[in-house]
Amino acid sequence: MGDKPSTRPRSGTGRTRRASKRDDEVALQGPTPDPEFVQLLSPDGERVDHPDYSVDFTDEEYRGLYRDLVIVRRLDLESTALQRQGHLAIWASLEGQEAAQIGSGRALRKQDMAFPTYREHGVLWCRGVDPTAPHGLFRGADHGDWDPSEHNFNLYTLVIGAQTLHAVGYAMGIGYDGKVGTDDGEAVIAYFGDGASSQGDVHEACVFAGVYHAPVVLFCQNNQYAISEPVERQTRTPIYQRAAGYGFPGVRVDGNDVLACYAVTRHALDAARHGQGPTLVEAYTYRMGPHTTTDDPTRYRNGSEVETWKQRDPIARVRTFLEKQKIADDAFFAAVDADADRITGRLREYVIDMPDPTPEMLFEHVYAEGSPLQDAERAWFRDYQASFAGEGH
Amino acid sequence: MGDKPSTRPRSGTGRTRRASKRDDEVALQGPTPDPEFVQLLSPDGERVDHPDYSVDFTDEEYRGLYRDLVIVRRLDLESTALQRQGHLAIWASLEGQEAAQIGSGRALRKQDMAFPTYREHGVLWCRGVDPTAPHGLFRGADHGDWDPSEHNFNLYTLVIGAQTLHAVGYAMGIGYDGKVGTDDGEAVIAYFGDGASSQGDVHEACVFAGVYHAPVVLFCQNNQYAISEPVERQTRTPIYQRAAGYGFPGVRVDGNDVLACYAVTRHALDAARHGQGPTLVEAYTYRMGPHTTTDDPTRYRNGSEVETWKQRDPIARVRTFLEKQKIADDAFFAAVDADADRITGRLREYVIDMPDPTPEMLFEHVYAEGSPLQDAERAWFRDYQASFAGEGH
Amino acid sequence: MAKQQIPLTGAQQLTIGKALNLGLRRALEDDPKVLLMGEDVGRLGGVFRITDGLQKDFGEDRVLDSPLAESGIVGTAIGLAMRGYRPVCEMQFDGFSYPAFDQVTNQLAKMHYRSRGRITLPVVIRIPYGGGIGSVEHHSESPETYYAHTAGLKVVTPATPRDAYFMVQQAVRCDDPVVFLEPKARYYEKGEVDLDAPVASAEPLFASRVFRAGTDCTVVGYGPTIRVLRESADAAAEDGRSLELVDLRSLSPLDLDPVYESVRRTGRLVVVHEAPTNLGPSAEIAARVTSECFYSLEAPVQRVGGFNTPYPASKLEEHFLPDLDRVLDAVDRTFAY
Amino acid sequence: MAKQQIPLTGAQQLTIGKALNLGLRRALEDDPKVLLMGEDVGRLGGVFRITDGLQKDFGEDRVLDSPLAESGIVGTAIGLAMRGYRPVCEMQFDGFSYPAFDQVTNQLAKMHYRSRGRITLPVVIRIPYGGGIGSVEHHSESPETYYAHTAGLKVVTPATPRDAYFMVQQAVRCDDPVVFLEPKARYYEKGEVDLDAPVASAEPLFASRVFRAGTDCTVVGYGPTIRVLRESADAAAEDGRSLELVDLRSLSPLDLDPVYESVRRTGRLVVVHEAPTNLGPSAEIAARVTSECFYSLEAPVQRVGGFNTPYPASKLEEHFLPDLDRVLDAVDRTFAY
Ligand SMILES: Cc1ncc(C[n+]2csc(CCOP(=O)(O)OP(=O)(O)O)c2C)c(N)n1
Ligand SMILES: Cc1ncc(C[n+]2csc(CCOP(=O)(O)OP(=O)(O)O)c2C)c(N)n1
Ligand SMILES: [Mg+2]
Ligand SMILES: [Mg+2]
Repeated sequence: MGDKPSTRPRSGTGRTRRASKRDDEVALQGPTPDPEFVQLLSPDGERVDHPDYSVDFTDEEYRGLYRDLVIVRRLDLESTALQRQGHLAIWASLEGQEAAQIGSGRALRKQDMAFPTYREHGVLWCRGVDPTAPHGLFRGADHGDWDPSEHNFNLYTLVIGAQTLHAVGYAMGIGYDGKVGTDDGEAVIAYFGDGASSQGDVHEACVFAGVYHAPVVLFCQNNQYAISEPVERQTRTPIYQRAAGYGFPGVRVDGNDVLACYAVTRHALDAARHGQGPTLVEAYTYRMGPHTTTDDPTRYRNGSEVETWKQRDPIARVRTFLEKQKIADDAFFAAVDADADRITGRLREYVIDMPDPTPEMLFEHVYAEGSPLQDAERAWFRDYQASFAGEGH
Repeated sequence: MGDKPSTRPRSGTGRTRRASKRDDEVALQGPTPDPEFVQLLSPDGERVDHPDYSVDFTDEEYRGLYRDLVIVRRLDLESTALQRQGHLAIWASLEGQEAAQIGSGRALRKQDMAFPTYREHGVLWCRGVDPTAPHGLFRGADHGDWDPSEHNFNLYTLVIGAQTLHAVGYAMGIGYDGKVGTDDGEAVIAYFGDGASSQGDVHEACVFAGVYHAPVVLFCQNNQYAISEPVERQTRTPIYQRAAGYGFPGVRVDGNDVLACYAVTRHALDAARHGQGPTLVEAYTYRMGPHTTTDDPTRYRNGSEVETWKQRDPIARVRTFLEKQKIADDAFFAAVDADADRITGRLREYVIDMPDPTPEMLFEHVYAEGSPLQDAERAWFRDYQASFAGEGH
Repeated sequence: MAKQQIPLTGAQQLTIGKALNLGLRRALEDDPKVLLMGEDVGRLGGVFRITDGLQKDFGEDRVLDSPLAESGIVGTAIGLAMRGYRPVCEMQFDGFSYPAFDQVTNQLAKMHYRSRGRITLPVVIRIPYGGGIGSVEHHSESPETYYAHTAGLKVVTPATPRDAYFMVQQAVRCDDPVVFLEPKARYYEKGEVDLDAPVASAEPLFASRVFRAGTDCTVVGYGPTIRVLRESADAAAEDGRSLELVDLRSLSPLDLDPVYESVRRTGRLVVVHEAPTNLGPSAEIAARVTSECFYSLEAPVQRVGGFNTPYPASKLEEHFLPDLDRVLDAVDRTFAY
Repeated sequence: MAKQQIPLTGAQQLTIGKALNLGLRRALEDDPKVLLMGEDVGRLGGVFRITDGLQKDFGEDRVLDSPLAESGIVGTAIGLAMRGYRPVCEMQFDGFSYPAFDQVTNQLAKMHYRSRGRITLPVVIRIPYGGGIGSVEHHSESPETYYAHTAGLKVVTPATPRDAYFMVQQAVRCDDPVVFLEPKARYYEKGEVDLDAPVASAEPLFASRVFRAGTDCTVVGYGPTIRVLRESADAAAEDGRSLELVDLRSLSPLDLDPVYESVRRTGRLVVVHEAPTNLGPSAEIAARVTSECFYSLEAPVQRVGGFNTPYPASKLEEHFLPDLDRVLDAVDRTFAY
């Protein structure tokens, strides 16, 4: 996995030419790859070549990616179950998007910084953040309780698109710090969705990224839906083609192909850290589950569409490949499942035992330097709470 | 001028390929036209052909365009003078952009609707709005005192980019009214600047225009500056190339060539009214004067740049053409000047005599259906004013 | 939901959510120029199902699933209104209305004024607002100050199914832009609505209403806090205190005459809302009432609101939101003077 | 403007604009992490020349001419702050700060809270505000309520060259996001500033100040209305009335203790600002002062503000803006009780 892709694709603008191809065609393609849709592992587990992106993975790396995929899916399923059982208020599932997240997440180097939406539990896993970290937010106990700088993974952002500007600003800062231009250079990845692509903030992020030549990868997971709205309500054109208008490359990658997501993201991150500026990556994928646990997708999409995408499952194809290539044996698969059991078990315990925040936390950290109004309210609240003491309230 | 351009350019996406050409090269080009930069009249007055845009103008139409150009420039110079003499608070000059405005403005049909910025005095002229109409705004007497529906010309909008969304919404309404698909169909033009291209609102306007296939022409006058900032602070890529990312055509036109601006805009408007959706037009031009009368452009640009652009003057080339082709004689030119004298004279009188608004106008039209708070304040204010009566206040 | 299945007639027990749905249906029926726009309002019927079934019955040209762009939604609604339409925009949640802030405050609110009355923009911005639904951040805010402080907007909020049904229709018919705040935590509260009553029979849209008479202390609220007021009055009655309750219904313009009248009798006023108190609506109400009833007030106006913090994680919201105890505590305070 | 030409030392007569310029220069010198960002702030030095000469001396990597996108400016400033920078953003005019409203209220204001203190965002948003410059629409607004109502932001506004010079440096040093409102109509007012005085010697950033002692009526203002207060006190003195004047300086947090203390002595209060009165800062101040000084007030708090209309065309602004007469009229009203 240490290998860098061999060549930088020539120019982003060239990538926008073939807009007319039907999305379905693209996503369904077999072993003869379309250079405008990067795929390195076909849905039936065949390794395919791409002129611009060649990566050699060791067997261990292949196995490692498989393990990641399985674990984050299991964590996700467990989280949905925890919500159904009343331990979480809501959950935003990543099912179907494991390859996009593990591929891009593993492509990050330690020094790189990631700005997620609310769905990047797989990337969070890759960054080494404790997989229980987001559950406080979804339980209603906090707004995200991990240290963004510890693992270079920012808090989740719920306001659609807002984090892309933070990512670009952070990347500008890398530039001002002089931390670009070498192999040790730093880069940023900003996640956003197909729906987010319509937001003014995402546009402005692209404008700033382009103008300041910021070391940032704008990574769009096009999972075909923004809640109930299919991507056609956002654009008539593939999203990656937006890049050309800002003067940087845009690439569409098979978002259900972990190898391709890895290769394309690594390539883009390395370009960024070497001072070659931003890239827009569109990972073409599918949200298999509901938008969140409060959503009912049967109201707006039919089962056959979901079935079609099941055929492109991001995990099954890796398993097929590992089996066919004899890279992994039954013992390995069993061990992965056991790991997943253990990790999800720990998650379950953690979430069920999660303590509620104390009322006083309401008044904490409104200001770094404090403020008399909060102090007064905190004091009032203390007295008020105390006034119920002994009333059994 | 009744002739429609002969062909619709194939596809917008094809237009985004040649991003690398230097802008200067493009703008300076001679009689061999680059198909990606539409020019029909060269800076030295030669009529040139373009594969996609052929328009036949009658001699009278040529003369009419010349007359428009001269009159709006003269009105503009007079307005600047009126500001210098203290009759206007501020003025935003169109000098240098006459061709972009007259070309696009004359391309509009009666039923079309225009959404200007604050600089489209030339378009206002073409719509038949009284040329004194905007001066109340620049004097501080009102916020624009003409009826937008009388001549299908909206009020000026000062918040950068905001009007592009109004234009797209209006165009969506044309669609819902079923007023597209025939020669009598309606279309909308939205003006905005190179600086505005960075605003989220302009992006969202493009998104909505694309998704709803709205009959709208997004007309960007790239006059190279947003106040002091050169267009490089907004984008590394020609602005017209943004269109491909939204799935509609983008065209760059010589913004100092009134014929090309006419042809391209007419073409785009007709496509829109026939149900072929939006077009982004980038009129490549130059703001010869200051941003407004309060601006000092010598702080941020040098004289030689201004000199270069003087060579591309939008009026001189038409005059040369008319003279060379013997379409107009000295009497004609003298008559135009006399007309301009008369019209600017009337402007001067009008502005100097413009009455101040009455204090009570402060409280008018806050709400269409009124509101007790405004009523109370108006009543209070009346009494308050009256309390000074006899004090010589 | 097929049209014929709904008995759109007679007196019905409806939730606020359903009353809004039927009110919007009536509005779409009554005027072909009415459009609904917003994220997920069509096929899905909105995340709260307020527009449920409407796209199916009125078509995609009347009920639009908009791109995910709030400024775009309001901006295009303005253009549509200029074209003669009456767009009703949904902001999915309070905390997601801010990307549209420029279009709402600079454009929508000012257009009538700047055009000297030539342009009217009958646009409704529906915003589910307020907390108490156990959701994640940005889903529980009370942005009424931002909108009520903005001249050119009108701001209303229903608290009962009946008001929901009529007020949304009145808002659609209003020629001014109306920010229509829906107390989302109350969407499931039920009450009777006479669906045969014409809109014209309803109280004026911008009028407040004394909804329980009392003698000892006046308590004013709106939207989500009306239930809290009711509970407080019940509890106070047990203690022998009679509270007079006012539902403001309109936050801009404010209709305070009934409040003045009440305070002149009771001499005491408590104002309750979920918005943070600092520059919350209670500030304006306290200032005006004190000015109008200076010699009648026995105690300073007490304000019960959200704390002046960002909205907390939902496990803390019970402490953040005004409840019965906080209201009664404030009532007590007025008697300490 | 070359660096060496400025005698950055000693007591100087400076305009507010120049004081801000020198304050920003000091901030850039003192901390390499300080950045200035905004439209036209670099080459041009800003439309009001507040950043004049700073790009020339500190380079394009410290003083950034940003793309024309306010949300982008604030959003990237947040990212830069996360990276350890201290960005100072300029919104070109008050009326153009609204496109950034989501980034300011949902992101900038809340980040410290939502991150449980792990992220601090020392970002300053400079906004020239207020009217009276004879400009066109959107160039004369007073948006302070929007920002002061938003928990997580601090909002300050200087009224003298001395305050301008020190407060802008204090704002840059503050670890909380600060909305820094500059009274643009007063940019050319002059006053003495001791450039040798260290920032630490200045009054605290969030403290209000009684700047003229008086006995009969307290008058509170800030920013652009401070001059009006001074004129009013002079005129009142001729009539034998002694006004005590308070410059709030900070609108969030409010420092009202000096006001309470004053009102307890004078028994009368007038609050003056250009923002529309309805939910303007005077509403909050009136509510709090009435509550704190209930038995001291001889008359209800009088509020003098802009009218509740969109900002009018500039030929009408003299009627819109509070002036000496309107303040004295309000003072008179307090004596009518
Ligand atoms: C500014 C804003 N508007 C609306 C919402 C409500 N909302 C939450 S998720 C979502 C859809 C997002 O779609 P997409 O960007 O495709 O991401 P996905 O959920 O598919 O991962 C919406 C509309 C929001 N969070 N923020
Ligand atoms: C939202 C907003 N931000 C800032 C401004 C201040 N401003 C007025 S004109 C202008 C530059 C506009 O440049 P461009 O779009 O290229 O139009 P031009 O003036 O060149 O015609 C700026 C920044 C504004 N009017 N609106
Ligand atoms: Mg999506
Ligand atoms: Mg420009």
